[in-house]
Amino acid sequence: MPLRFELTADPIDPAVLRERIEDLDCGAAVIFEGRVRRHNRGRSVDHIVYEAFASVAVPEGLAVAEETARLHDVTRVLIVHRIGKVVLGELAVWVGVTSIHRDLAFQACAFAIASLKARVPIWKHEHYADGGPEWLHPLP
Amino acid sequence: MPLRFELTADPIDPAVLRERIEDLDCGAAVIFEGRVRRHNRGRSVDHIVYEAFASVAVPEGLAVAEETARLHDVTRVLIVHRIGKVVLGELAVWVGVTSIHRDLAFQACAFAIASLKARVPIWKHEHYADGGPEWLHPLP
Amino acid sequence: MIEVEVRYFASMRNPGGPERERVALADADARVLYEQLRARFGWKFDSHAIRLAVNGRMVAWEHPLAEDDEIAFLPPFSGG
Amino acid sequence: MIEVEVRYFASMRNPGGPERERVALADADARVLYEQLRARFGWKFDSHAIRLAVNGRMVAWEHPLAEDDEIAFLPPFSGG
Repeated sequence: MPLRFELTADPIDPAVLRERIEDLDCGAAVIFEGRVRRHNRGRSVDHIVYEAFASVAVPEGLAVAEETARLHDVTRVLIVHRIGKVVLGELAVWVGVTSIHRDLAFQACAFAIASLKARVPIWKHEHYADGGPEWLHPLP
Repeated sequence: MPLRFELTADPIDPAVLRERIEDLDCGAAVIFEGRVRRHNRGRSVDHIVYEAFASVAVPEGLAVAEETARLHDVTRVLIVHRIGKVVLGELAVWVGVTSIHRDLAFQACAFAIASLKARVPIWKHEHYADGGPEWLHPLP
Repeated sequence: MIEVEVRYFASMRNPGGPERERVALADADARVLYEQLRARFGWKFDSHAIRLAVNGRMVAWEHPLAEDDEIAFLPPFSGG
Repeated sequence: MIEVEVRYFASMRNPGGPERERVALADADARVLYEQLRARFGWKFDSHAIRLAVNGRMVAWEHPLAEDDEIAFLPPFSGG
């Protein structure tokens, strides 16, 4: 079953990724795009640098894709996370799933991104228009 | 607020549509793609012809977009539905929303497509590899 | 006696039949008109499953009909 | 006495400091190692907030350490 997790230092191209989750047997695809936004926690964001512990993040990310498929009856799961410098408006993460059932596709996609945030070792180094950068370490 | 509903006789281009819901203030976008699939209710589908009662469907579809934004705190809602002949693998409908909050974006997108199905006068004329076409009229 | 224009959609349009036609009715009541056409075309849907549109707006069945109104009886939707 | 390699990530890597270094420890216990490094670097996180990875796999804190293991203490994630 096509279940994938990838880290990329290049800009994420959603047009290419959505083709990779095409499945003629499935009527429903749900896609989540996480984008770098202009403000976070009241501060003006210039860019973000994402750091990953790749040797752990890649198998953990794949485990997220596999668990998503097993729990939610979807046929394709593709998760791509950007690393390195990501500027305003660019995609930090792209998650796409396909299913025969619309509701399952929504549930699966929401599960995949929540699970990625919880268990894949990636960190956000937020750089601001004013003042020095900060690492974000939200407590669970 | 950019809330839109459109009917189109041309193929839906998701790469163009996702750019129309970009919002630098929003970190989350959720997209639903409804695709023509190979089988439905045990039969082999060749293509679908969608018919809309346009003079009612357009204002109803816009009302869906507006209600989605009002109920779910999203900043962009774009819904595009294909009419006419749509072949296997092509998109029948595309729904995209953006929000500051990931969970709200998922809820809003799921609400929008469910609401569209319930209240926008569009009908599916399914054409099969074997035998004559059928209009689908699922009872609520 | 008034005359209205009726539009036909999806399975409620006879294959090869007109998309719209003018219909005369004695009683300006949408339910009466629906049952009259249902008998004529053999529509399978009870009126409870049908949405009524008058002049491009969905309205309640109680909506009174007037001369030259555009009437549409909408069977269950299957968009999306 | 064993020697392990410790990798540092995100806020737990001193700005300008090394990404990895070899550390000698008397007790092959990840919690002891964590507290030793925490005292040295002033890490703010209690070990409860930290995930332990040994040789590229996330493991429980009870996982025994061995010579040349690659150890990483992972602060709360913020991907996505």
